[in-house]
Amino acid sequence: MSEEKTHIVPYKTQVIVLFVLLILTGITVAVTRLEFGALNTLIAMLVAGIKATIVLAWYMHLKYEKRLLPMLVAGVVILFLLVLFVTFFDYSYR
Amino acid sequence: MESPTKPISYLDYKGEYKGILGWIFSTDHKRVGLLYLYTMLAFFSVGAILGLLMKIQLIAPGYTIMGPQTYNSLFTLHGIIMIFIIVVPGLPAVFGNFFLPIMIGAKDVAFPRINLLSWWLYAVGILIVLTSQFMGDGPPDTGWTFYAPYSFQTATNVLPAVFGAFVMGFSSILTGINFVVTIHRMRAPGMTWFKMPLFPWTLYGTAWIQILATPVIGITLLLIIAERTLGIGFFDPALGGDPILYQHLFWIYSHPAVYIMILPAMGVISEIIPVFSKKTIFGYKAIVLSTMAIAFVGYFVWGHHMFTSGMSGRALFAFSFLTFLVAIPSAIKVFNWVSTMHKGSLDLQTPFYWAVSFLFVFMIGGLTGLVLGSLATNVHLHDTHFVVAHFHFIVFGGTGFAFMGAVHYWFPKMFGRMYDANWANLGWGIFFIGFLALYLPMFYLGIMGMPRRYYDYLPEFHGGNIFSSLGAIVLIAGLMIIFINLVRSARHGTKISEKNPWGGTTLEWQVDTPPTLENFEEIPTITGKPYDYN
Amino acid sequence: MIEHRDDQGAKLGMWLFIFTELLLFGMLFVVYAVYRSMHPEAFRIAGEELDVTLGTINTVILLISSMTAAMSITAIQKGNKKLCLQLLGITILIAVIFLVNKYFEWGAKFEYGFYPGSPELHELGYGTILFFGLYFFMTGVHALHIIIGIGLFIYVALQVKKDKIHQTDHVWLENTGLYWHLVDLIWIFLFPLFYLIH
Amino acid sequence: MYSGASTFVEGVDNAFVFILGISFFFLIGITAVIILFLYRYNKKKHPKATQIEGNNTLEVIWTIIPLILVMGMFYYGYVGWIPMKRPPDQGVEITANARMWNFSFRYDNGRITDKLYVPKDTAIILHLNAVDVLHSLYIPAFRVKEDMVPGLPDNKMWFEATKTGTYSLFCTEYCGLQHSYMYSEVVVMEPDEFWAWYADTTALDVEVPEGANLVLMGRQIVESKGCIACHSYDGTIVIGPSFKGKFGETITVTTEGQERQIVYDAEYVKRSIYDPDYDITQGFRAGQMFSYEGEISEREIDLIVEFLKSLNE
Ligand code: HEA
Ligand code: HEA
Ligand code: HEC
Ligand code: CUA
Ligand SMILES: [Cu+2]
Repeated sequence: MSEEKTHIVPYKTQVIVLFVLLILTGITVAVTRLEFGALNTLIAMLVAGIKATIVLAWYMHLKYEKRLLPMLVAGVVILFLLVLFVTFFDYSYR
Repeated sequence: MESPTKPISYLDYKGEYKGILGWIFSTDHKRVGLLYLYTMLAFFSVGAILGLLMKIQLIAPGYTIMGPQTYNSLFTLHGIIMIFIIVVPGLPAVFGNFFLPIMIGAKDVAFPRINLLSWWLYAVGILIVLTSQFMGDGPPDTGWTFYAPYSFQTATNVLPAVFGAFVMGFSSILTGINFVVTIHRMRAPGMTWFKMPLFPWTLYGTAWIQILATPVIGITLLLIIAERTLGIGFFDPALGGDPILYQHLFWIYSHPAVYIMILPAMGVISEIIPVFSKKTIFGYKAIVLSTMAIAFVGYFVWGHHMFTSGMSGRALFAFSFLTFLVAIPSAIKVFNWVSTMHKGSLDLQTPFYWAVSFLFVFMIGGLTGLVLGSLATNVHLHDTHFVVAHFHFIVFGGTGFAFMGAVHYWFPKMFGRMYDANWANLGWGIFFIGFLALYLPMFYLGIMGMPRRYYDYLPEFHGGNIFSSLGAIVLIAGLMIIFINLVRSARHGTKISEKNPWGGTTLEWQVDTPPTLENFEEIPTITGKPYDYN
Repeated sequence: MIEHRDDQGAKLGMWLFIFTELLLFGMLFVVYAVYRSMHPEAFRIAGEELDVTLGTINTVILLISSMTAAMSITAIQKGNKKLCLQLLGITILIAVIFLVNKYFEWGAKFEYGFYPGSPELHELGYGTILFFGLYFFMTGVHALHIIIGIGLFIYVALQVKKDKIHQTDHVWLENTGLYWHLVDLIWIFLFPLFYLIH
Repeated sequence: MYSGASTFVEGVDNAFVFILGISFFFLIGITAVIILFLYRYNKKKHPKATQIEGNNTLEVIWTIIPLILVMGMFYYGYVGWIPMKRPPDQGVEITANARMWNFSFRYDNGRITDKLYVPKDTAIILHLNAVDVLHSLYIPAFRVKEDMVPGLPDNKMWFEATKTGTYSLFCTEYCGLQHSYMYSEVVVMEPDEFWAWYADTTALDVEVPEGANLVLMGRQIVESKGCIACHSYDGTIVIGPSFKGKFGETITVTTEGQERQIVYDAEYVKRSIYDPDYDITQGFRAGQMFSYEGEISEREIDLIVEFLKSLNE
């Protein structure tokens, strides 16, 4: 049943992805030195989110999969965020 | 691969191993299903006897047959067995394993070896839980909810119980993964999503909850273990922890888990009703959609177990609102089932008795769930016997009745023998009466204010408790008749080889009785809808 | 029993398993978020106790190992067994270095008396206790995953060597790779949440 | 129902009646329809089924109508509950303290009781405290219940009783061995009666009248404070060591990780009550007994000591 052709990711792409990831790591570390108040955490999480998306898309081949998997992954992330959100219905208003 | 001679049934098949080894090392989904069935029947008997002992204790105030420590560990073990060992794995592991591949036209599940591993993990988990009963410090006495901080202050053996539940969680996850992949990848050619029978559909919804909710209990139990062994302080108020956060985590799993219990039961009912009405199911799509809606919304109502826990008012508001929303899909299903019977040609056989009585007790259980979901009334009823009655009605009444229905419905196919219908019906009748007598008084006790997990109670609650305890004894009689009849019939019942004794339309009724090792000689191609009686 | 091969199915199964892992760690992040929202100051001060340099080094090498793991799949797909084995070797090596770093990091914390249940921690108040409790628990569970990952990679490398995993049959390698990237993903979030609080 | 014992009863019971009414309607209606079908469409009477695939209008109808009803239920529940969350500014403030396995109530003037005494028609604000594990304070007649969570700041509940009398008060959160005996009562009095009771500060600390039976007084304290939940008089071990025949003996305890011998004297008893985890008696665990500092006065401890001595015979 393995009729589906798997996509081969070239080495070059993988090196480029690593570079992007390293640069993003540099950015988060650098940003901590600056003062943005509450924004700092937001930026850190945003950068981490971008990094995670990159890993998911290239290293984990989501970019090359059929639509089902990316949708499932998105669904799980949304589910998690909703749980977090609902939990804070309690903690934000105690 | 096909042998020229007539293929042999899965029961007679001789593999690498003989005797019992041929079962506990078999990766055949049908044998794994039966392994689960036998394990469960054994532990259901244990759990049920514990329930009976509790009821005898409660027949009069004060010391009757046991002291408070025994009582507390009894309801803990009763809860753990019934929830983690019986109803959560219950229908998916037994009938899902046995019939899911057949119903979608596959030869096995996607990962047969992982399937066997699931059973092994399950068995090991049970053993670990059982060790907690016999080790030095005495059986755990926390209730099946393991609420912090009591669960790490008590001196009893909480660790093995928690760890056993953790291991069983893994088993549940693996079953879930197996089923999702099986349904995605192995449906017979032509079986599009909306041509799939309803039992596989509910298993699909259930499997997703198993995958997405069970890790939550996994990590929660790990945190309890870390808390007890290392004293980290996650939930210990003396170290700054928040006990309410534990309750959040626990119920983030355990509420979806109640839908793990009920969804497959609804699937079974959706199979039985059309077959015995000789009529196509009413509103197939509505039932499918409501299944998925329950699975999704059910994830966000966990807070209704915590209305008096000290949560913020706004959270209470949100959780109560969502709780009411999640009741709607259940209502839709009930209406569709009843409509299926309309203008049918009803064949009153044992499985149908169970299905109809399921409808009745499920309605009572569900509607009292609404009473509990409402803020004002929940404050009064929380942690009283009203809650105990609610969940016995819906867990035992709902899932349990569906389980009984499923056993009788699929019995001829699984064993190639027929049970004695008269005894089965008699058992059902006594069971049903005992059930109502046992649990209806608990609603009254709860409204009067009798708290749950009470070893002893005030004299004013005596009347209801006598009634309820006598009900338990009637129930036991019914259950014994049912069990004995089934066990006897599985070994000596009349042999049948007819493929389709009930006139069902789904694929399991097109294969041999009992099914052959590979289920299908040739994978069928599906053209029509399920439940097509034209 | 019935031999049947379905690579897509196996991969789907692995992804489902990854979902369970995501939610498992996800709940720890919920616990983290709740306690941090309760004790923001204590978390910030406690976060400064952690060694950013060590953390950064670990982040960088883990990212590199993710790349080598991904490359090993390309190598096997191209039929380059030797390169594949070398890349797997590097991945395992990096994973071990990661653990060694962790060991020193934890060791240093223990020396300062920062470990669960220590009297020093108790003096510093609730926020600090919770921060270090979470730090040890979360990085500990993560390290456990690294150890499992190492085991998986060793197994896979042996299979490659024996030609059990080859150009046309490499789901095992791919799934191990997926697992490894998951471990990386989690670290991507752990790193800013513990080392870079501001 | 509608007992009228507190101001909440009406709102809660309205929600009850509304939800139960609709539930009975559906339960009876649907059951009747099922029984009718079982009879009418029985195989014998109706041998050939008529196939019906479904009906979208019906599906919509039976989604919308229950939705509306359910929102009605939600509304009644919400309206009945909202006053519980809004304690008034003015009222009698009482601190309720829970521990394994008894309640104690402290009034503003320092009076401590094991039953809850409240005036009628006055808002009572209870500040909830738990020493060890979760407990929950439940007064069925008033329709109120709230968990008592250790360490949860600003945890409170309130009610206003509208009838004099004595009502049950339960602990409804499972808290271990004697959970079902964690029971007390609420005594609702006419306001003037209550204030007279309240002003009676002679009960603040124990008075030891001339010639009183010290042993008996000590025994009463031990019993009213709930010590017997864990300590027996007869040598059986419940949760803590028995009191029998200990006083004056030399016992082995663990203090800050060090084992040592110590004499069981008045000083030791006092320390065991105020700081129980300091000396851990051999064979027992720390963290079971919690300090009674502020709940048991030194004078009371003297009486307890007298009682313990008497157990040596
Ligand atoms: C199989 C398991 C199962 C299922 C399916 C349910 C279903 C529901 N449950 Fe239940 N519940 C439990 C198992 C289950 N429960 C358990 C085990 C506990 C106790 C745990 C513990 O503390 O130990 C519990 C506790 C529990 C509580 C907490 C009580 C407390 O401790 O204070 C609440 C509160 O909201 C609740 C609500 C509901 C609701 C609203 C539904 C709904 O999904 C019900 C929907 C069904 C119907 C509504 C009936 C059918 C419809 C009709 C007849 C048509 C007419 C309908 C309308 C007009 C709407 N449940
Ligand atoms: C599937 C779920 C399930 C089932 C089926 C049952 C079945 C029963 N339960 Fe259970 N119960 C729970 C799940 C379940 N329970 C849970 C989750 C709790 C909460 C625990 C907690 O608070 O932590 C609970 C709590 C609970 C309490 C509340 C304790 C308290 O709060 O004080 C009580 C009290 O009466 C009780 C009684 C019973 C009884 C009498 C039965 C009976 O109906 C059982 C019927 C069976 C028999 C009477 C025995 C007959 C069988 C045999 C003799 C075997 C013969 C075998 C062969 C021939 C093979 N249960
Ligand atoms: C929840 C259970 C519990 C309650 C309630 C309790 N105790 Fe204890 N007590 C213990 C335990 C357990 C120990 C032994 C561990 C230790 O030394 O701290 C103990 C130890 C003691 C000791 C030392 C006894 C010895 O033999 O060394 C004394 C004295 C004592 N308690 C008095 C009291 C008094 C007085 C009360 C009531 C006001 C009380 N306790 C209530 C559990 C309890
Ligand atoms: Cu205190 Cu139950
Ligand atoms: Cu629930």
